[in-house]
Amino acid sequence: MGLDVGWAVRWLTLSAQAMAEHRVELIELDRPIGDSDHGENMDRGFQAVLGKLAEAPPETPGAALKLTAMTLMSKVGGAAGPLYGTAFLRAATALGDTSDVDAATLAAALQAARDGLVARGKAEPGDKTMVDAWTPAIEAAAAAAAGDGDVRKVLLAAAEAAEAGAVSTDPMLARKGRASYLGERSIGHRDPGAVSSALILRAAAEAAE
Amino acid sequence: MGLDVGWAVRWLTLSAQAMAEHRVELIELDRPIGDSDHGENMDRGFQAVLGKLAEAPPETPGAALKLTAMTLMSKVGGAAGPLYGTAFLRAATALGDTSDVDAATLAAALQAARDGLVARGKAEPGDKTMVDAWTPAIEAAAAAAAGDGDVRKVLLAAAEAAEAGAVSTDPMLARKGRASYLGERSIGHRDPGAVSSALILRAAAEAAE
Amino acid sequence: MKKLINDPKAVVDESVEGFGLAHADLVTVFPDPKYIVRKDAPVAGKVGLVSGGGSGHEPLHGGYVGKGMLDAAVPGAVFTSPTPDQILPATLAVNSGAGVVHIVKNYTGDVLNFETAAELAQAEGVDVRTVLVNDDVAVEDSLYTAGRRGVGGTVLVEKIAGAAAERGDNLEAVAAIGDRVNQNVRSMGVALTACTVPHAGVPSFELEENEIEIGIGIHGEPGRHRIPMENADGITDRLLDPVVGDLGLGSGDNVLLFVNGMGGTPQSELYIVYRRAAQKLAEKGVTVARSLVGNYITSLEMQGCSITVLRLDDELTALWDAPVHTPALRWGV
Amino acid sequence: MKKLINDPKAVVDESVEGFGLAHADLVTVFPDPKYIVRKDAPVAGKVGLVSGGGSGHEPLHGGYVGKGMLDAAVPGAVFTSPTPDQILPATLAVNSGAGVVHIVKNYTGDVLNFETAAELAQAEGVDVRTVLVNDDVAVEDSLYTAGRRGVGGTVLVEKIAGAAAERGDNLEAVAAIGDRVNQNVRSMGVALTACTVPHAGVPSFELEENEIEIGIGIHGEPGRHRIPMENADGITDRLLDPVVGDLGLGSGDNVLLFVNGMGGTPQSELYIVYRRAAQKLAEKGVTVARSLVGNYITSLEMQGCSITVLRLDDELTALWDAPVHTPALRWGV
Ligand SMILES: Nc1ncnc2c1ncn2[C@@H]1O[C@H](COP(=O)(O)OP(=O)(O)O)[C@@H](O)[C@H]1O
Ligand SMILES: Nc1ncnc2c1ncn2[C@@H]1O[C@H](COP(=O)(O)OP(=O)(O)O)[C@@H](O)[C@H]1O
Ligand SMILES: [Mg+2]
Ligand SMILES: [Mg+2]
Ligand SMILES: [Mg+2]
Ligand SMILES: [Mg+2]
Repeated sequence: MGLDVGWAVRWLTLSAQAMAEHRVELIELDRPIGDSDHGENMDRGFQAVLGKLAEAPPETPGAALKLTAMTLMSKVGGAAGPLYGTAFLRAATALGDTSDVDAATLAAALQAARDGLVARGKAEPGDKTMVDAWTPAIEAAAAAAAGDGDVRKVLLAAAEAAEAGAVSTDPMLARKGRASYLGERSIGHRDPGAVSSALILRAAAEAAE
Repeated sequence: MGLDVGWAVRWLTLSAQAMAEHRVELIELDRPIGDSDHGENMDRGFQAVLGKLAEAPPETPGAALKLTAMTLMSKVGGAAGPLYGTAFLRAATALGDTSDVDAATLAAALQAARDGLVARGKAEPGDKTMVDAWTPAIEAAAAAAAGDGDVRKVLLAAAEAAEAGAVSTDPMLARKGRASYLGERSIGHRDPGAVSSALILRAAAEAAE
Repeated sequence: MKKLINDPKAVVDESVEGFGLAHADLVTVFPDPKYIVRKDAPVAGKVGLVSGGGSGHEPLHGGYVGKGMLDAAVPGAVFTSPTPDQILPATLAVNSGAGVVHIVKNYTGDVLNFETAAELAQAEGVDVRTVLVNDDVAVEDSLYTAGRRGVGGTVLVEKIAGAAAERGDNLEAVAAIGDRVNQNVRSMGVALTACTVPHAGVPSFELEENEIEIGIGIHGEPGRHRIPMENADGITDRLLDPVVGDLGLGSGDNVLLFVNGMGGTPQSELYIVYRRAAQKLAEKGVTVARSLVGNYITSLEMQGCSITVLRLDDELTALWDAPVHTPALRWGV
Repeated sequence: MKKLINDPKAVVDESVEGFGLAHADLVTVFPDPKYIVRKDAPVAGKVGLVSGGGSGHEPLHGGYVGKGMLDAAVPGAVFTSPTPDQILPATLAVNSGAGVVHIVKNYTGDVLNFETAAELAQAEGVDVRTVLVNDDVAVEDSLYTAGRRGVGGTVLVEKIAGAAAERGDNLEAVAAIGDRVNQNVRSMGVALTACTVPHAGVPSFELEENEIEIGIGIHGEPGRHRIPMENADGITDRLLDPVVGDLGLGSGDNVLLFVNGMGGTPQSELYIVYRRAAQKLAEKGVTVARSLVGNYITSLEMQGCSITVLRLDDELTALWDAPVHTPALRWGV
């Protein structure tokens, strides 16, 4: 009924695929308001995650996310590395050693991930960062989890909200990260970290199909 | 009947005008087979000559050419500076302190200039240098001087031959100066020094009109 | 994009390897995780100095590893801060027991990665202090941004804190000197062209033939204002005035004037900028007591420059003059 | 053309003025006729060393004026050799009575202008010897050309002859050491982009996005072959092989390996080239005993590099290691 370690591995594998496929797009998004490396960083990080998953297959969803956290932390670099690292680590902690994740636990883990991001990067909603994808995502996830308890619906709701959240960064004026140096000139561009976040959450939903 | 110091000053003034007018053309000629400075060098040098002429007006044609030689030597730099410097110095020596230059003396002075060039730069006809303008020029001048002794005809013959000589450098393979580094690739370009030489000899003819 | 590289993914690996071969007398290069350590580290009793950041700013930071400056440098991918799994072993390798100072340029990525590494090092019993460099006056509203960036001042912090460590200052003192340099140094930069990150393959921003970008950082990120091209004196004034204003410099002050090339600008042009800056400072009664002109903190092949001014006192001057022996900065030895 | 300049005609004047301001402790700049002299010249009893050439190659030659290297440098207009009226007073200013060595790169203009200046100096009673530098293996048929050009080897001739003069060698000996370096040094260069002479305003040649020019000189002149872009290792091989072949290097030889940037290439790329060159030399059993990597003889903002190899013996090595204190090269002091 819930999500098992197979789902977690599929999620991470699909995330890696998404980063490879969208590598150039994420680089292009990072070009006008950043330093043209986000796609490269994320692709490098998730390729390393694939390697680690193959080397030592994890036994639980939590273990898979912890391994992902450590790998992203050590391979991504930049702002995104520690931020995603913290997010996955907090989610892993929230999952504990359960091998069957139900909707409520799932929503709590997503919430923990978002809270980790915020704790680490000190960004608020509206600052034009990945937080603007994660915040609506966890709200939608919590609402879905309160419904019929279908984990797939929770993940779908999170993915859709994250995608809308990424789009919502277009008109924002950046106040955190590299884009903030541009002031007004950051307006009209989509935040690359918000887009990679939406891709990761979409992969989570697809992995549960 | 002959040429006086007024002619010499007009010659140098018209040469300076020609270098200023053809500055960009000479730079452009020096670009594909040299280092894009010939027009700049010649213009700088002849502007300095104008200054010197105004400062201390020369009394004889020979003095005017000697002043020109010293100024070009100290202001032009590159290969052209010492070469033109030597040419004008030898011509000045050939003129001595005469204040009325007849056709034979004129042809001898041009010959001395060419010989100075060759002594200094060791180029032979066909090496794609200014020597390829001066050599036909002095031959034509000698032939004209042997005629009715009209200095204007001597200068006109020299100018026309120098212009044809400059054109004749087009198909040559350079063996001296910077263009020689290009080997076969120097073929098909006109030598900038041959062109500036033709401009100077044309100015000499115009000054006598 | 035409670059002297083999594979965009191998740029940092191969470049750092070549660096290690060329300077084997001064440094040891560890390839994976990648960091560069002073040959004789850890130096007994000496506070260790570690800095690092994205690659593409060479000679920063690897070029400053050696006697009198850094004990270790940690290069990330191009324009991407390094990761804790590099910073931690570098920190451990240079700790002689006297503790380690991290010199961190104020970018979100650098701050977060060094923060994590410092926590991990502390957990292993190493005392770590962090000196944050944020000297870029181009970032105005630091309350509403990630804060001022660390740019040209970083070189001066590394040199002077390095000299303090070399003379035997303790951990607190070295960090305090680093902070003091940071408080007294300001910078501002201009780009005439953008640069191309190897893995991106296209320039980081577009500039028209007659446009320049004022207030750029060092990561190929666009700056704050885009203005029509001006002459060197005009550009120099635009960079120097906010720096002087922010430092509150006036008659009687002694400074170090540092004109830095972004990587693709000829040295002759840097001296034209230096000339104007030195003249303007002299007009204000400010004495340029020390100077540095050249490519010391770059953005790949970007054309442009930055001006950095450090207010000097006797101690900072003496520490600046102290011997240094690194691949990119050397004197007195 | 976007450059940090005020007026194309004032580039050299203002740049050299800024240089003089930045390095007033080491050099004195004479503005008109223009030349740069070591602060303490003439040094009693020491042979004077003078070099010069067109501007645009900075730090060559002005950056090498100082203890242990040049006594004077004579900058011409951009890419235009200087004139005798500059070279002569520079020569007189550094003559202590022990005579003066002219270090001249083999270009028609440099040769002719230094020749004239040497004659004039001799006429004033100064003993002058000329060391001609012609290390560029890209020029093949030297019988049918102006001969091999002086390129990267010039820096090494200036350093090593400078050290010989500083230790007190007499005029013949200093010139002989200079000649010996020249005989044992070879170079070859590549351009990825052209450069723009300020007064010309357009690039000196055109290269397509996927073309490079092999065998360039240092005056923005086109090279010998134009080939499609290759990777760094391939380009390195094309430069190194003729150099090694021409020197006849083999197992047991000791060399100095010098990878030089043309002005617009990031240092990181130079180290990628260095890596390959060092590996290839090691494979041949050649020991790289000394190295130099950076922008030391440039063509304005040109992107590209040159590789120079000097066969070392014990004396040349010791002279290379001898203290030097100039704006652009400094060690041991
Ligand atoms: N303080 C922060 N809090 C949350 N997210 C941030 C913060 N700073 C930056 N980010 C995110 O990081 C992304 C940039 O990541 P990346 O390009 O990999 O790193 P860098 O900016 O160091 O080059 C931004 O698009 C933004 O979403
Ligand atoms: N050895 C030589 N003999 C005669 N003329 C020469 C010689 N070398 C070069 N030149 C002439 O000099 C011209 C180039 O002058 P210029 O561009 O001012 O000097 P540089 O080549 O030093 O840049 C050539 O076009 C050629 O006519
Ligand atoms: Mg980025
Ligand atoms: Mg020329
Ligand atoms: Mg980055
Ligand atoms: Mg020239």
